[in-house]
Amino acid sequence: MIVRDVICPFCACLCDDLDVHVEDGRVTGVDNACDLGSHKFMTDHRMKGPVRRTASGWEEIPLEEAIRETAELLEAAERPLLYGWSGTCGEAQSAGVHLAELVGGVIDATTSVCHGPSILAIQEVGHPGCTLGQVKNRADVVVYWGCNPQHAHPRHLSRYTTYADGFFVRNAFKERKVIVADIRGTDSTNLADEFIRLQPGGDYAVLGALRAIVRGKGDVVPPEVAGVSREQLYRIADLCKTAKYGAFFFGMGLTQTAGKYKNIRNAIELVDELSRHTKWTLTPMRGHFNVYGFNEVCTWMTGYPYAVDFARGMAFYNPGETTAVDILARKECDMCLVVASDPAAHFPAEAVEHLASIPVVQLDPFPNLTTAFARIQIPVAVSGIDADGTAYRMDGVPLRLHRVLDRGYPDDAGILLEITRRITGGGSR
Amino acid sequence: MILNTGRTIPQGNSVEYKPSPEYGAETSRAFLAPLDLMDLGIEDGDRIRISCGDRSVVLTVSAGDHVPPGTLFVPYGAHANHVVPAATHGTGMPDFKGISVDVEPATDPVRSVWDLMEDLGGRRY
Amino acid sequence: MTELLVKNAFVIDPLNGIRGEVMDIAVRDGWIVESVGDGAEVIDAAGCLTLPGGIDSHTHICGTKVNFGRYMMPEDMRAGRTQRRGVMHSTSGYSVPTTYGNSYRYCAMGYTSVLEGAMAPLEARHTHEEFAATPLQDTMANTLFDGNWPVMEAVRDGDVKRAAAIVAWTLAAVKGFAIKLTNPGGSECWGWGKNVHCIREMVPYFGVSPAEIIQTLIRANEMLRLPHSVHLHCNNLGVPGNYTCTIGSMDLAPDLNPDRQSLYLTHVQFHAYGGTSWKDICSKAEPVAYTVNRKPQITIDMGQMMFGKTTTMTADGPMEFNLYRLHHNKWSNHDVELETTSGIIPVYYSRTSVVNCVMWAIGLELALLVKNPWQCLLATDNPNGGPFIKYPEIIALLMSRRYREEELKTLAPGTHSRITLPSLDRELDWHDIAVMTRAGQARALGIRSIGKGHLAPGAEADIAIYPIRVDKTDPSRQYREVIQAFQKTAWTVKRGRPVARDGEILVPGVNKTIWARAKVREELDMGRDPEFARNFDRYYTVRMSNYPVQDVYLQRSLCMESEAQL
Amino acid sequence: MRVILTAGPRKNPFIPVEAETIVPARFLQGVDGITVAAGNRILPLTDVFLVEVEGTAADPSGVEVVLRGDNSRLKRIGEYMEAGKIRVEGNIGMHCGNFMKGGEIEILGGADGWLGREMRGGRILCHGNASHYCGSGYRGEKHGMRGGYLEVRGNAGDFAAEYLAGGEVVIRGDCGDMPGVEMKGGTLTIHGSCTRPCGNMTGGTCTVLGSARGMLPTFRRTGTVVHEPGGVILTRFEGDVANRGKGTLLAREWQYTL
Repeated sequence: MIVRDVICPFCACLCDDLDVHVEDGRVTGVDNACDLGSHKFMTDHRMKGPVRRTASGWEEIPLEEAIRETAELLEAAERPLLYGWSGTCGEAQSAGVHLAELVGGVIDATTSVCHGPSILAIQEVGHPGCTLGQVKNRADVVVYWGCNPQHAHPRHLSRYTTYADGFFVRNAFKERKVIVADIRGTDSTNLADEFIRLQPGGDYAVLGALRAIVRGKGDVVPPEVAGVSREQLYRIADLCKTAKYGAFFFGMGLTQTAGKYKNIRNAIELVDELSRHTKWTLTPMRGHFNVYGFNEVCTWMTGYPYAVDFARGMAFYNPGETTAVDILARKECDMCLVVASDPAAHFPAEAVEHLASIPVVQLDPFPNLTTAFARIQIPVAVSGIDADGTAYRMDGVPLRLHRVLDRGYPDDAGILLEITRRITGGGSR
Repeated sequence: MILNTGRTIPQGNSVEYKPSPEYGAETSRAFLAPLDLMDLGIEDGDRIRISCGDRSVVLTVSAGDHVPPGTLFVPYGAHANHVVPAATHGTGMPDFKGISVDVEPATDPVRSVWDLMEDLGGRRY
Repeated sequence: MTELLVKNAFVIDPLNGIRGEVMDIAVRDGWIVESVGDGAEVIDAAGCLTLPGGIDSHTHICGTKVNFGRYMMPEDMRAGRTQRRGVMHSTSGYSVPTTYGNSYRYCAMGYTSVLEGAMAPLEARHTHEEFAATPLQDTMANTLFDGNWPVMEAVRDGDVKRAAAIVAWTLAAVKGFAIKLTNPGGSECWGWGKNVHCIREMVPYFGVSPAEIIQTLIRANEMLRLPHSVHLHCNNLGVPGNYTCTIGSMDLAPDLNPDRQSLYLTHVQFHAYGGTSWKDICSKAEPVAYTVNRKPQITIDMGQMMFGKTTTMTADGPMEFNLYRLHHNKWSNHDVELETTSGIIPVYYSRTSVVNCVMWAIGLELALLVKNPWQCLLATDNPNGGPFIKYPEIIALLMSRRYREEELKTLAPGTHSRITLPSLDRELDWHDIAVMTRAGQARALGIRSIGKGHLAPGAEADIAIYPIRVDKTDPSRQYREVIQAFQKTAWTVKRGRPVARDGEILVPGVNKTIWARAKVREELDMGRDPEFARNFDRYYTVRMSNYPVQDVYLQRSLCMESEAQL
Repeated sequence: MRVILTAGPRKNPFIPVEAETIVPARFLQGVDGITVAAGNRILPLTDVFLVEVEGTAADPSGVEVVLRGDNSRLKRIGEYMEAGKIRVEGNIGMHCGNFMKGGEIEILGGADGWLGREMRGGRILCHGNASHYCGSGYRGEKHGMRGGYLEVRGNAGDFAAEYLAGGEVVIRGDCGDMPGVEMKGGTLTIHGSCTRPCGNMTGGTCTVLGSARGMLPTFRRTGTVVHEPGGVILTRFEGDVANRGKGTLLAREWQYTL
């Protein structure tokens, strides 16, 4: 059987043109997907059923028991942390936010170690954005700043930019100029018409200099800014100002370097400044397929996109204080529920260490490095493969993930609702 | 030297199954400029120890023409995170890029991801 | 079977000609009936003002741009924070509250149905997800067609049937309720950072004018026999001198429908400006209202502006950019491929600003100058003119000349010569208010037939009981009491169930979404049209098969079907 | 009136305690009914502190609150404080003196993040180091600290005086990255060194008496001024020109490289 127009649950490009071959309850082939997407569909290392850590190893336990114990741990905790969420669908995220509210916990998503700084910047100056089709159909100048789409979003160029012909751009490869800014050469910088090679940590200064030049105040700019010559900066500014439509994409190169959100703020204000001359838009290159979905769900439910602390029964938000890495590194939380992510692999060791001293429950289809710290792991269906649900693309377009097969696993949302029912005393009684 | 981490295709391919040898191999690579390899007196395929504060980790070296001298690039994962400091400067985001680290040649073996997790108090599955 | 009896209610029910009578209202299983048995639950309304549940025919509470307003403004969330208690979730936010915040506050004010003013079809799923988290109101979504490429191509080709067919396919696909045109043609121009400045100006490449888009879609709308009319946000919003454009747009509307208007113009306050710049801006409510008075085919809503902090958010992207250049505060913009655009900026409307004072006066002038309250409905274009929690104050301003005079004294010097409000003596009565806040909306939206906006047997039992005695209150003098009463119902009844008591929410609630499907002949079904499908898959970035909103997103779904006459 | 609060041992000392109730005025009505939040639990003040009250006071200005023991996880003390004094004999947790309008807070040790956030008036003196965002604003707000005096005798972390709009911030030691970023008014004086000061500033004056590394390329050099006392010569900059800024940045030493 071939399932058509399947949506890829790997990165936030959410390519929705995959053809997935399914035979005997297994995926046997995927057409149109990139390497990353194909691997996800083909991976077959699921955990079989819920497990609990014992004194000497691991034991299998019934789902019922895993859920009950999780509910008890959450209820007993004085500062539970509910973390992850970007690898599951909106329905589960919604259940997660309600659960966090119910138990007076902190809920945070992988956003905080991904585009959290972008959100902080947007909260200062806003976000001139668009859906990706605007870029495909109109853009004649594209900037990739501090990101390497060839590796992190492999089909971004063919679906939306360099190789994507659009309504007003009939031969994209010829008509579209690409500017790439990075501290090192990558497979993406190789494609650039202009490669801005900057010194590590120089983004803020270079973006500021570009703003000044676009404003006609370039005379203050010194001959070289963070390794970039003033001549090149003028050339770039000119290219951007004379574009018919410019699109600015950026990634971890801005969010994870010193200054964090201030780098992005400068990028946004550069785009604002350019908008006085011609049309420009800006899009964060979101990583996980539904990390933006968490931000959307959490925002309409709590008013804030991530890092929400319900300890006082209402929502409080302050990244740097209510974010997962900070809470773990300060050893604040006394229980952690991890859903659809792998903090043990992706957090600094000092934060991971605290997971070893508190009860951790993980909902994830696969054994991963956080499994090493889990008291209980409940394997679940993979959103977009054997569970359906909503996901938001990096530009905010919501799509409904397909369920291409049924392998008998419960989905995240179902488990979370069951945990909630246990705590409120509904459900099984 | 300055440590930068980031995503790569092989890291992404194996990200859903991190216990795999492919994942461990990819995330324990360090890409350095050939010039820096000469300075350190090591070759492609040798090992280095990178340290930051009191944490360190051993990585396998790959020569990378694109890597600026004075920096090293390590695919995002457990190995790099073994030395990345947890401080977020009040932003929620640790410095995954632009971290000052000490680099020295090493002969110790590269540890598996499970070894690293057990170092931090976890248990292999 | 559940039964409820609301006793001793002082009922105003304009759609049924009831102008104030003490009576009992019987409810069975969510519907109003002639009578119920002795076992029915009883609410004693004790002679209090009892109205059909409030209906907001133009508000922004759900969807991409509303949520982006929340997302970009953690500072707005610092107000209006409430703890989780009972069945109520915690809430946050003042001008763009969380979905629960909106729902609880509307419910406390007796509102039971709301129409989201702007939904981009491509992002419709998002609006429906938020509807599902807005538990205590029935919801409808205006669907944006202002910059829709296939529609503009059909308009250019003079093919009104094809335009209608595209609308029909899209509404059914995204479970939208009505045609919304926001700055028609301007959104496509904004794709290049430009705008249209007159209804006759041509949209580049597509070669159509706003006037042609409006006219074609008015006809298409009536051919599809949709419940609501075309819902228009005119070009040139907020531009001094724009009233001529507004009147010009009104003049485009033929009278095609005996049951309701043929063109609904929203937030007309923002479109009734005279002058040539911010320096000499003045009210042109008079000529605009005069045009409405002689055109029964037009209905407008006020778009009242109220002083204080709020957030402007609209599908009018270029207008928001102009505001940004004025205020230099934060600015968000979101262009949606092939369809529309939107923008958001926070604002503060100040009594020290002559411009803001003129804006405040214009909304009230419109409501007082339009003779027939059925043609001018009460709304702030929430949150653009101010958050909807200000409605009680607007009601009081319309009912009390004395209150208006008090307020006029506080305005910036130089305001009075630019407005006519001080000379208007009219004071609206309770019946007028009932029309402007529910009955008129039900008629304008075309939802009377599904039991909205009235209280006769057969109506859905959405009832608002306000703690005020009409016989003992002189609104002209006791406007403070009027404000208080409309802020918090004694009881709000939704679908036959008491859902709020003195502002406290009693049940979790489940919303119902009302949408429209016009059935068209097979050869006009765009789902089978090869050219439509080819262009769709070529220019959109989602596959046509992944575009429609699945049924699962509507917890309760009410589809209003019509037989199109194409 | 002196109220001495001595933090007792806690089962889990890492769980933060929110104590916006600890303001001098509150103690005029006695200690009964005062609660704090430890994680998601509400506790009587007396469960967390040994409380001793000495003397009486007629109004808040006569109240001194003394905090002893480990208060490094105690947040929000002195929030909205208008009068009186708080003396912390050790370290204090985050958000000390939020929205403070008057009175005085003295911290003998160090302060965690957001010290004096959105301060309006009064005085804060921190003898040790202050962490990030000292004298700053809140996410999304256009104005940070608007008035009052905030002095740190030690070092301050990153983003000190972010969005400073009024009042005076003095850091006797060094600052981290980006002090005075988005600053629009008030004065910020850094006796030590810092990196990347005053990005995007639109107003106010920042003086760096040590060295400013990573000086931003968008400031216009407009001469020198002599700083008193001491007669130190400072380079004067205006900016940030990237943002139509009209702020003043004075630095003794500066360099574009980090």
